[in-house]
Amino acid sequence: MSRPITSVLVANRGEIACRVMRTCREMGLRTVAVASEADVDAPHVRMADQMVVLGPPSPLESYLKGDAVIAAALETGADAIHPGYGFLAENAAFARACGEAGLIFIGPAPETITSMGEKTAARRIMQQAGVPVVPGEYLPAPDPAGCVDAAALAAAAEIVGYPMLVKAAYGGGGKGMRLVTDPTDLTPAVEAAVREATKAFGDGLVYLERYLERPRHVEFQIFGDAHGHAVHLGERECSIQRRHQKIIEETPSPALDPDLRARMGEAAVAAAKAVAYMGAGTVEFLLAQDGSFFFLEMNTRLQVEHPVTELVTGFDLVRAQLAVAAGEPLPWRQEDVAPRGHALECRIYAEDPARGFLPSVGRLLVYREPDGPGVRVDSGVAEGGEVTPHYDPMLAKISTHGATREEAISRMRDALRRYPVLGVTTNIEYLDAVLAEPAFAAGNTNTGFLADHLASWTPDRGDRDAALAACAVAETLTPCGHSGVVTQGGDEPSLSPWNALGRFRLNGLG
Amino acid sequence: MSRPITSVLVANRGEIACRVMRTCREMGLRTVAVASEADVDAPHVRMADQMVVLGPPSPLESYLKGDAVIAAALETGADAIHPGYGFLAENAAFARACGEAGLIFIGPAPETITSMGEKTAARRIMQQAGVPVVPGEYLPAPDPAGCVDAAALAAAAEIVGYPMLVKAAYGGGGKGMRLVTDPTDLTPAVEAAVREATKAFGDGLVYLERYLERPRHVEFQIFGDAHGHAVHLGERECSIQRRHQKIIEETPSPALDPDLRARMGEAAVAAAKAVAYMGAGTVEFLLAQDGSFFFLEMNTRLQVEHPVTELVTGFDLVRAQLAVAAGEPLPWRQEDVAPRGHALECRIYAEDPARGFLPSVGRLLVYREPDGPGVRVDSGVAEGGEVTPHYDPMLAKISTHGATREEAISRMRDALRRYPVLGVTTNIEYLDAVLAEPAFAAGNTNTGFLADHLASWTPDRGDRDAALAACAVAETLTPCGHSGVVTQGGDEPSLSPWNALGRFRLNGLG
Amino acid sequence: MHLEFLDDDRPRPCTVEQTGTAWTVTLAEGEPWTVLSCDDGAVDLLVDGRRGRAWVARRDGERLVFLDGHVHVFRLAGAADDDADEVIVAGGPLVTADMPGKVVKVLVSVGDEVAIGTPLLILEAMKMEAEIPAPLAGRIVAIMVEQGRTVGQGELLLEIEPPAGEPT
Amino acid sequence: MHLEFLDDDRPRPCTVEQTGTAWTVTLAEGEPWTVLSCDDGAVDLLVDGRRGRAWVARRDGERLVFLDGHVHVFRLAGAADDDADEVIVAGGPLVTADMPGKVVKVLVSVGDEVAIGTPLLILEAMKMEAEIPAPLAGRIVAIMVEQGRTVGQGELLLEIEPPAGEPT
Repeated sequence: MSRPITSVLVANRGEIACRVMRTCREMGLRTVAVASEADVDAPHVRMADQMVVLGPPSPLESYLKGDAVIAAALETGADAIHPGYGFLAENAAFARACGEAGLIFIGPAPETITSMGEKTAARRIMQQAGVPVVPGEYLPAPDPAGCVDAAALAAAAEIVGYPMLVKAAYGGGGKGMRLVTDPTDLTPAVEAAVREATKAFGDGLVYLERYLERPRHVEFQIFGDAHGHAVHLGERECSIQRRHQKIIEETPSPALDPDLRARMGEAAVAAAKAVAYMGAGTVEFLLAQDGSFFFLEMNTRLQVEHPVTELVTGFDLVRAQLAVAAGEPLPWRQEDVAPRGHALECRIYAEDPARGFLPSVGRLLVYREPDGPGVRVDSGVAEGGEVTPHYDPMLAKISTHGATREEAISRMRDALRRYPVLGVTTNIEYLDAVLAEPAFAAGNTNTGFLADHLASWTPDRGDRDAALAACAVAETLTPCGHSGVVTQGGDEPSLSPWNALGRFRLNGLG
Repeated sequence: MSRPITSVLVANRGEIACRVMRTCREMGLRTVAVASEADVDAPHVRMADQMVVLGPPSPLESYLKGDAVIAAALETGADAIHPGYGFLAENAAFARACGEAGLIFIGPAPETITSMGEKTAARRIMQQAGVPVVPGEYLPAPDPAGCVDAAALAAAAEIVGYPMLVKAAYGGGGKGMRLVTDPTDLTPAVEAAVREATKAFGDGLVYLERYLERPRHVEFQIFGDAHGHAVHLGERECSIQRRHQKIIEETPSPALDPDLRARMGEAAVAAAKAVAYMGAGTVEFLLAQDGSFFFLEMNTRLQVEHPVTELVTGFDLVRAQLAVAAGEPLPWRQEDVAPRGHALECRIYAEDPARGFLPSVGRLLVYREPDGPGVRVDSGVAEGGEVTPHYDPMLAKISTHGATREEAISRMRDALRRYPVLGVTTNIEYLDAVLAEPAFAAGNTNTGFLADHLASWTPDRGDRDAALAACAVAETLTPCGHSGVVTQGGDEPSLSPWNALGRFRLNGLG
Repeated sequence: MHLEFLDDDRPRPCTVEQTGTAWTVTLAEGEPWTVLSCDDGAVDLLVDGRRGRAWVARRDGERLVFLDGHVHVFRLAGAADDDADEVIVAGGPLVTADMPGKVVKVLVSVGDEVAIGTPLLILEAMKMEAEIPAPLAGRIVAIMVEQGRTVGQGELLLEIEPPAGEPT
Repeated sequence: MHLEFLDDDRPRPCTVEQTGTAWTVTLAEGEPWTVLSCDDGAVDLLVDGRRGRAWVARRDGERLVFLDGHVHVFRLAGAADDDADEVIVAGGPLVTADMPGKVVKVLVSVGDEVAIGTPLLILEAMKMEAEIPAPLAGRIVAIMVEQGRTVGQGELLLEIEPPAGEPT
């Protein structure tokens, strides 16, 4: 059943393509990059042994062209395709086509992708497997007077629990929606909702759904193999989101105690087993303030935020993905998983948090990554590179690891201040502002955090006079229009590509 | 008893000074560097908030001048002095002088440094504390005929055990030394040794010492505080040594099972408690092939190879040193120490392994550090910097961490191949050759490893034609004598310090 | 050496003097600054007695500085900007597209009064939707785009008329 | 473009041809090499169908290359070396100090026959002792230093006479 992999095509770009290729290189595997015409000189291409151009910059004409990717793999003799995340990663048809072409798709079975991709199907499977889902019940159709059978309503309300939302079945945009926190308000709320729904959508059918106020987003990393084993590698809390986009993730979650972690972990493993999950996946939960948790969705791929799990478990998830895809058994049993310390990830976006997170494009005039013990940067850009509007504006992810949460945070704040990016606007200062919030330090994070604490954030003016002083000295060294070059020593011209920093000679011996 | 530290003078240079300052910076502490006149522009100076020049390049006139260092600390308002390793780190008089000047010396009490610095005193203290030391017994003085009392000899031999060395008490250079593996050879060997010793040194006194053949060098990281607590943070195996200089270290040791680790760890903690040890220290043992272990010495400072312990424990040892020095209790109890995965460190030396490890000096024409998940580089040099003969030729330490030993090794080998250093000769290729040895992969390491396996090592010629091809293309871009500059894009001049990579403008909004 | 920068529109004269291997920068007000070194894009200087590292870049007449997590933009007074005629002053009454994208929804109508920050329209670019907030308070006097329209970088989207007497 | 390097003393002619954004390098023997890119000290090229990254530096007439963990040294044929008169050819009969240091011990005497690699003396430099091995086989004809002597970089230490008829 085992089928060795010697060559991997990475069907992605940016940091995740670089990340996957690093592990391939350590394992001695040959790597093939694919690229759009905008990316022929991108870092992920320069890391690969071989490169195939897929087409024009638009993802639809390049990274999303599954047939071109498969043709590239066949042409270059790759055994396996790693899809990264996004693009083709959760495309069941592509996964199936890989198998039909004799290629190993590094991910779960196409059926798993399909079933987990449909929210209703996923919810049903999870319910059957005993994994809690957000309680929701359809009410019977209202009578012509707009009244709902009282006994049925009471029974449904009992199942769903308070607080709850009354929602129009065919609605949207908040029309026909009512929040009910007190049982006495239920019947009038349902009747009002039925009226509004009937008027707005021509159908008065409504349903009840448990309302979670400012829940936490807590997900579990799962891993399965072709031999029926499945484990979880602990949780990640991803509550810090702007417009449903995670920007800071951490593990462990400040909200979980060992008992809750064990229960959620068991549910995650049950979810994995329910679909005979193979490879790396993530089970996302909403965690309510009362400690109840509910299945949200399952991501059938490696997650952006996997580095925090790698930092605390010490495992290389890409290495394990490759092993499992080659038919090997999982390298760990559940008891081998012993997360240690605290890890934090910040996503560096080319965007302007002061202007509605509007993406920013341009040339990276300065781009230097911080380093040091406990600091990891996963990036897919380089100084001098162009940030274009074609792709996701995430430039890099920076992760820090420390013995305690406090240590990981102080390490991250120090690293963000040593992360100069000039040429595009980034969210670096904003990320630091989030970390500086007392509520963040206290671990009081939920999906409403940014709205509650940073809605009115504007960039700090910082020490503007100091910046001006630095600027002035730089100006005197390279006055406008003069292309003089000042190099490290300050006294010699730089001779790239030769790096001849001066005349210097060692005596030969003998 | 607690006394907060807000400002730290680091009485060292190179990678360890940079390492200490990183943690200080994360903790928000002000840092003061000291430098010789050769180092005023060195990386450790550029990392510090303030700098004091101590004197000429010679260490005796700069980094070893304790009074100048203390004066610098007082002048700059530092509360504490971190000595790093080497230089003043194990100088009891300096530690005492710091205390007398009202400064916190980040290290153990001066008395501890003194007693552990004298091998005989250290051995006696350890024996009293029940820590095994290499068995050794003096014999009674021989009679005028050169004979030693047979009963006394038998009793001493019983204590020491075979194989043993017969050594002249006042000898040296191997004169009067005999290796005895069989009891029947003992009496003739002692008599021969007495004769030789009498002739060479004028005194026939000899002693017996257990002979350890190709032992492993296994050390334990210990940590103590001012409140009487002491823990160990697991072991490091440092058997790969050239001329008693460690070049590769790892943890865990392939030779230790949980039982042996527990027994050695207990002995290390007993050693720490015997001297009321405060701060970070290391207890070095020799581990014989039969599993018996013996106290070798105690290093009363942070060790060069501390990163591997940090990688597997997830602790920041410098942070803990600062906490303990400020009077706080140890941040961990023994049960909090749960090392995980495998870590390896290679020391990058400016030296030529093919020519007797002769140190190499020169300008670092190319110096780029590898990075990536599980890779950590601690360095104190930068491209363009000069490696001078004044100081230790260690340029950097590279450490890798993996779930298994095999993973850490493959990660290290990949990283070494991505670690270009040109301008001085380094041991990078040699280190890779050590890691490539099947005996290393099998964990069969001992202090004779390099002599056994790499005595006849010469640099591989590698792919010389490929290197020449690369060289030729570079030459066409910058013909000899022409100082044209080719930059990242290959088409625009680099305008340092401005990093203006080209004309590019974002539209202003509104 | 004497230089003049613009901080927004405020003139900021600077005097730079080299003193040995360091520099002293005197601004119009405050203590002089000590700059310790300057190479490869990095400028080290003393800030409150501690060493800070600034990174600098140049983009036409603009000077960009990263210092301690903050980004600062200055202009060199009198510097030629090759695209100067296209530059639209920030805070002005014309709202342009920062980047190519598609108009997902126009949220205001001509005649609406908007406050600073009022969402004007939703633009989809780089796989994400972004709300374009009003850069100044005023009345919408013109909308140049409609839902579904693809716009190029720099394309005019809207015009806002500031209240009378208010500087733009 | 045609270039000639010296690999030890062997002439290595190369032809470099730019083909689009890449280069083709033809050596005297073997298949031509494809070089993919070249910037900031890094040269990417195909080695056995895989991408390799070489790093290059120039030191007078020497060309240094780091490739896959190995360091290669070539010389550009005919390149001027400003210190050429001081250069002592490796493997020659004069043993000089690579670096300043102190002579800890002289291990040979005049008249001794030595093999390649025979330790000649122990030099202490940079806090470490280093044995200086014989760079060629032969007879010691002169020793210029004694124990305890501090020597400067490039200072003559010993002279070895190779066996008659043997090239130096």
